[in-house]
Amino acid sequence: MLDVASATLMLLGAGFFLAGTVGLLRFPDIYSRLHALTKADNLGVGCIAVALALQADGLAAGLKLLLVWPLVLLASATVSYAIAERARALGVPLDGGAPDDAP
Amino acid sequence: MSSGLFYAILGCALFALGLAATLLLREALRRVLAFNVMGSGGFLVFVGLAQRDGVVDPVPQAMVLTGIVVAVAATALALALLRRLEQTDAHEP
Amino acid sequence: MNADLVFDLVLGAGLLWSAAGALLGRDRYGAVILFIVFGLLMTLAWVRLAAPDIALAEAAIGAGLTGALLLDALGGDSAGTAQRGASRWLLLPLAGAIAILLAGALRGLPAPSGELREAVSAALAHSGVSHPVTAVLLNFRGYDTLLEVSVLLAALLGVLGAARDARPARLSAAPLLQAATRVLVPFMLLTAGYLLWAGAHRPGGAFQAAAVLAAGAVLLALVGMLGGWTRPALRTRLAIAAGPAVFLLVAAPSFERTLLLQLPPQHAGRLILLIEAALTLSLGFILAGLFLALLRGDTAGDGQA
Amino acid sequence: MSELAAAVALFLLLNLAAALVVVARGPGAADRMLAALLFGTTGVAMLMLSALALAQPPIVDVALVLALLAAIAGIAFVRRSWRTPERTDA
Repeated sequence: MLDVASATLMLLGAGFFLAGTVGLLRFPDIYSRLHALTKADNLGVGCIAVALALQADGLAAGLKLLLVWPLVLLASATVSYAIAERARALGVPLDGGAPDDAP
Repeated sequence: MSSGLFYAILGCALFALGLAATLLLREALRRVLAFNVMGSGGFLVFVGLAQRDGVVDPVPQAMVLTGIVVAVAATALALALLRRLEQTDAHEP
Repeated sequence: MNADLVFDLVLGAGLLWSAAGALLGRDRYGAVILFIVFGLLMTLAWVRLAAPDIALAEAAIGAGLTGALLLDALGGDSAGTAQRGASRWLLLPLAGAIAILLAGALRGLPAPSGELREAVSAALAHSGVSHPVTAVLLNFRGYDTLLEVSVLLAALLGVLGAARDARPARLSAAPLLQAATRVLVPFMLLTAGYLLWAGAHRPGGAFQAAAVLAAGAVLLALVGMLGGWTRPALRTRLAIAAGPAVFLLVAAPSFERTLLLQLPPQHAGRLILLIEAALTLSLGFILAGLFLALLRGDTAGDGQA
Repeated sequence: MSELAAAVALFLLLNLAAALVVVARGPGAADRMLAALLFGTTGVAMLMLSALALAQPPIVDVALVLALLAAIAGIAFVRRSWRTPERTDA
């Protein structure tokens, strides 16, 4: 039962990572690519962390695995904000090509 | 082929790439990168060869562990000298 | 063809490609970012080689220090300038030739004797720790580690000397990034303490802990919560000196014994923890200083985000 | 279960190989940095999987450290080196 659950979650996580990469390769501009990566990949990491925590022997090992997820979430949320903000400040155009007005 | 031997051969390739780049590239920053690639290749050869029979060997692992820390220190020093160079070039008429 | 072999092959190809791209790529952004990727792939390679200690150091230094150092250096001058010169096309054949020679030299080697391995496992019981890599670093070859710390010290002095007349820099505050930093840095301190403690019986130890500490300092500096160094304060210098000093104090009694830095088995465990704690402090300050001494002031266009 | 973990880790590695193209080609510096971030998150997942696949629990610590420091390179990129609004076409 537990094995089935973690197997499903692992495969689900792999799917999310695939989606993230496809987004990185296909999406038109930096802002949408940011969305693709930061959302899909963090779901992927989450699924895999939970899947492995189910397999972990001992509470401490499981909790350590579960701690990884929020850290990754925080990191990529922060960095994606910083990159988007900076891209806008530098006037990197949206897909339409119209340069965003830099503040 | 044991994975130790595989990574030793890979290390040879990386070392060779880094060495050739250190010799031939003009950009100073690239040379710093090349030097680091060379170092990583050497580390892989060191650990990979010692473990080519598939048994973990702590001695080269300890040496490489300290080597990595020395490598980043050398990189920082190289970057500091690089900036010094840019400053002096800028000040010269 | 099993999954492990495929994994190693793909990882090897990725390492070669990222290295070649970092060295031969046109603009420097790509070069530095590919080099950061190269570091991440190296971490995986060390995991494949069953060397988690090295993987820890590679991850902490690659993600926390090297990337920041190189990206900061990029900001200094005209990043993105294309690299010219026909030498780039001479390079790959030359590298290939050297690689073939080296790899050919590997074929003649006899099987590894494993003497050192056996010596380590034989003496491990008297080393005071149960993790062989830590035993080698802090006990069997302690003098290497001591001298290595002095090398780092020399490098820091060199960096401080080269960056001497740079004005003290403190980056403009970035409120949201600071909020995230306030969450991350305590976890970094916690992780550093955990790695230091873990070193005695599992992968971890002073070097990895110090690298994580230094990464915390780098993060604080990047979001404008910590200023760069021009001349380190006395307290800082004392902290930097702590590691080598404690190491030498512990070593002093061993001079009358036959082996330099041979720890008495009955106290070895406690002495190693003492040395490692002091080393973590020193190495943390040294590694952080390597970045903080090079930190430039804001130039036009910084400060957003 | 460890076989599956190994297989998923391999899949993620192949996934990264595709992203490596983006790092190498661009189009812009920010896209390269994005791909580098992808390497960070995927690397964390691969390390956690390897810990199970290779039966080496300490590898989880490597994943933890990587997750902890994942933000630094991106922040350094944004605050220290990304100055020029490079073309996102090309």
